[in-house]
Amino acid sequence: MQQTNSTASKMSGRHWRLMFSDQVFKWFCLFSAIVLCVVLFSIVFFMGKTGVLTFEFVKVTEYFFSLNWNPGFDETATYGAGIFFIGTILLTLLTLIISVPISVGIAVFLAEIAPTRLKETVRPILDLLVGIPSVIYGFLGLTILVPFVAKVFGTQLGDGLLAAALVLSLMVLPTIGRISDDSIEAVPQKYREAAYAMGCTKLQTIFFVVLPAARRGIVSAIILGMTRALGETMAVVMVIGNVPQLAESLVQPTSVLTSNIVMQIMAVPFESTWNYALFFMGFSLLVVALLLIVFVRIINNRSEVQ
Amino acid sequence: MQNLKDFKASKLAKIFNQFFMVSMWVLGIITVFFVLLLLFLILKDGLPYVTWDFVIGLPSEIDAGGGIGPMLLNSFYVTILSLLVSIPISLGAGIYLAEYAPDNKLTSTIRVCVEGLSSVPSIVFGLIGIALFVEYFQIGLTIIGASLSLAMLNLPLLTRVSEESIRAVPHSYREGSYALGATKLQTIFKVVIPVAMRGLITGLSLVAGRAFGESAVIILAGGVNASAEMWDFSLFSPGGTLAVHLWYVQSEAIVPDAKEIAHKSAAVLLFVVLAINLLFRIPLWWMERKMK
Amino acid sequence: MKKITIVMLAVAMFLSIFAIGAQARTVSGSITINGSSALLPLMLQAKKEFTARNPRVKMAVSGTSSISGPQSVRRGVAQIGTCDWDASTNVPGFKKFDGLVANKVAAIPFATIVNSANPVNNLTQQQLIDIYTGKITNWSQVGGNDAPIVVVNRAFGSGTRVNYTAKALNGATIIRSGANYKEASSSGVMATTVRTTPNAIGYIDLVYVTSGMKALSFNGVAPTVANVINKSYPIWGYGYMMTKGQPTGATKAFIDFVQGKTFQNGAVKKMKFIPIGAIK
Amino acid sequence: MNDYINLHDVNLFYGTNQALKDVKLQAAKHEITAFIGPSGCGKSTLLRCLNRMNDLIPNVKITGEISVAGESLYGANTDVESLRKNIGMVFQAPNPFMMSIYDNIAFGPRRFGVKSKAILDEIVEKSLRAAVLWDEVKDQLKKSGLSLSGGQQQRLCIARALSVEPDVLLMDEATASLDPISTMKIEELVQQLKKDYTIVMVTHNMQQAARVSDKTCFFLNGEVIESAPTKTLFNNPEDKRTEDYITGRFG
Repeated sequence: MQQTNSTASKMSGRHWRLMFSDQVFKWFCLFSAIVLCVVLFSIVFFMGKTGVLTFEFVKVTEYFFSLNWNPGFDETATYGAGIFFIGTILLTLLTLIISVPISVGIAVFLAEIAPTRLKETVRPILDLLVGIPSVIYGFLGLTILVPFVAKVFGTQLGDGLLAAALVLSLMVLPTIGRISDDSIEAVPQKYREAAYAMGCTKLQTIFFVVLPAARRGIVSAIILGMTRALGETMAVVMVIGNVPQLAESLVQPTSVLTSNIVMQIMAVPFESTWNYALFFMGFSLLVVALLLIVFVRIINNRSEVQ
Repeated sequence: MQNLKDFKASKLAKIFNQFFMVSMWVLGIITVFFVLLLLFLILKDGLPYVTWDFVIGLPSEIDAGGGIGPMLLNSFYVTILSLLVSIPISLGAGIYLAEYAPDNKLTSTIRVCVEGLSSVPSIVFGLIGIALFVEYFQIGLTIIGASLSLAMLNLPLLTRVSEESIRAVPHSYREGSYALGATKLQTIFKVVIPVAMRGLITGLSLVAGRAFGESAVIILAGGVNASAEMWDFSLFSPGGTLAVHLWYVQSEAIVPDAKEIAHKSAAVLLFVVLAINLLFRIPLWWMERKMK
Repeated sequence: MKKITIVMLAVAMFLSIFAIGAQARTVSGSITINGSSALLPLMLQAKKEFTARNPRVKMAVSGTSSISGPQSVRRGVAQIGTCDWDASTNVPGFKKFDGLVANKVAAIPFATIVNSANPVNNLTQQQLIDIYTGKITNWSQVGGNDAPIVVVNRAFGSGTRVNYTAKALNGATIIRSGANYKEASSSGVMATTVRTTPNAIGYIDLVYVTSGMKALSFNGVAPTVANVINKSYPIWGYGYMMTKGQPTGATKAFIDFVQGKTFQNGAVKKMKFIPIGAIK
Repeated sequence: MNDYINLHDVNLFYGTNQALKDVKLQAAKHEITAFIGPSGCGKSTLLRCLNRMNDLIPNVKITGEISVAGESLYGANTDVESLRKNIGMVFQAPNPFMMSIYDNIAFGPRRFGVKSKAILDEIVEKSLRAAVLWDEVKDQLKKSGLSLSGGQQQRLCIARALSVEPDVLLMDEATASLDPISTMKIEELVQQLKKDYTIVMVTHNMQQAARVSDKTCFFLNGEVIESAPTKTLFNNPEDKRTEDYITGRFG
């Protein structure tokens, strides 16, 4: 009797301890998740707070729509950041145009076509590319790609949107490629079997069954690659030419948001309109990236509902 | 109505299919070739000349023959510290999202935050690092500042990987564990995480490789130079890593062998990232062999 | 006698230990240096030599850009801010920093550079100004091949740019756009661009002139250390260590060391900067 | 027409592992042939040989002769896609595509070049009717195929297989994942389909084979032990092993 009692109490002591650690762990997990949110909100808040000061001195319309970026510390300074916004949009689009077909192609190749051996060799190599510092991409771009582009186009300088987009494409290739690869691989075999059993060729199976089923993964891979392209600085600044002018061709030096920030942020005093204007560019990048993410979530939710 | 019975697969579809297969192979081979070429370009000018003295030697500002010891050490140190900070948080957040998160506003907010955080340009983390550690705490450009800023960069990717690999564990495993009377905590640690380990480690190696090669954050939050002596583990030493040193050597260094140092540093950097990828996989192979 | 000798010896030893201790105590503390990346190698070397002699001084050196030097000093983040120009005075584009004191480090010569395949060897100041302001756009106008000139500039805030604009271009306003104009983010990018672009013109610290490019004479004078010292080549500037008020304590000891003979005639010369005493 | 489907000395290897040994079989047109046997006996593998689905698995080697309606399946110029179109398949777990009910059915005809909306509508209705699903889904053709119940999904898959008008329908344990009522519905459906199609089904469930099929083949370790009209096989098995299996001594 005594013994069973003590076992019971031991049991319940153990029970409580387990329940307690269970709860503590759950709270720890929730806390961790909230830490992430706090980090993001602090970043957005800090960038926004600093950036918004720009508009004490600069008209909002001038900032966004004027193409005249001529900052300085006297009365004649103008802060038209339109060039950089246009540059970033063009660069991102161009990068996607080049990289999406190749990256998704590689993903299809890896997930659907390549023999197992080859897959297992190529995947780690692609993963490895993610770890190569952007400085190395930048210098390879500067020393090999830019002169090459100049030669091909017969221009004096090879710097510009094309060179930057090519470097960025290479940089986002592993990101888009591997995540798409994973999501294609995750499409259950039964869908492929169903398609083949209907008499579909491999091409038809991939295009009409596999890719649509992996659509969400591929779209988020592209968005992820896109945000990487949007935010990349160290490599872009070496090959874009860094001239605040609207690019009339793909091989004319121009500037984008990130390259302009990194070129100038170090050289301007913290408490100056110029600095605020640069911070607002960073803030804009952030907002655009966040909007993209929300946009993707909405698309995904909608397709889920359907 | 047409009689589908007599329909044959169209010649065109077959030709398209053939063409597609060939072009995919071509694309695959070109890409693999291109990537290998890239790796070769980076390694060929550096790796053959890398010596042990270079790897652990002190850098020099005047004479040729300086090493990268303190920077390389910093790279490891900063990477490991940043992972030590980010792993518990990311794993916690990943577990929360995969195991606990109810389907409500808070959860979707957290999800948007994780994805949003992963889209923050790395230079912004650097700016935040400066604002926080240099301006606010006034500790200057240090290892701790670099590590914590880098940890912020690691968080979203690591969280994503944790969540995905935990989610990928089939539900039947959990049910098996609950059926034996295990609590949720026990189930997570004894059943779910071991099964998810493969995904977790692959993700971790990706994040570690990326952290190892990150430069924009470190330049701003850790500075461009490392401690002047080897094996300096002080958290308040300058936090320049090998990736930053590479940038420094390529842009501003005066030493006559700057170019060689840059090539060798790039080779070492790539080699280490490769090694990280391999090293992380060894325990996996081992575990899988044991399971068989 | 013996006793006295021993006592005196002991006292002397004690005193000398005390003296050493006292001396060591005067140069202890911590110094944070931030600023110009062009002066960074020199500062790193100075730190190495100085801390070898004064192990009690903790030093942290970093380099980002010239303007961040005086800025961090003014905010109190750093004791010494290195800057490629005298930040206590107004220079084009930058207001002076009140309350900062400029301490010279060394003189830095700059060179106009072109691709080594370019036949042009000399440009006059007027020709340079015309090139950088966009009046001359073809090498044939200055005696070279019939090829467009590609103007490579450094980013705003670069110390090299401030000095070069002031000394070589007489403060002229450099063009801001065009298909054959680009800005380089660092000395390394400048060097690589000129090396890989046949018709480029740029400028760089004389130290960085290496293979693939050549330094042009200015008004017929070759950019050499000797010509800077004899004042016939004018494109050079002093590098400065900015301090908040007159330096004291460890900071003063460090600045004294950097300006002292050992360092000036040693590392400064070796690193191809020009000692401050050399130019009269 | 008793040898509409004819297999002669079929051997199949996964690498060095032999999964089918000298299989000889005939199946008659417009009959239901059932394959039974314990799991791993090779019955599904054999079924997948009939529409060359095993081609999709690397390292598979097949020898012997398989023909349907006198045409060899593994000939040098066999048009695999047309072959698979003519020999439809329904799988163990329902696998409708992640698209609408309509698109699921129209998928096959579209791949074979049917573009006209009117014809597609007709095919969708006809196939769904044939699979006895039309009345349940006719008002929600735009809804996702995945929104249906398991039994409905499986009938959708059958309708999808019928949409390209195959000659033969292969069913690989098509009711294994369904509840008894859905199973019953599918069994009824299969009986009806017999009129127009030749059906080969793999089943785990002996009663199902007994209820539905005209002919039953018993597999063990990659070999056909016995193959006979269903009644004969279940009432008077010739082989001791067949008897042991159908009386539940193993398997």
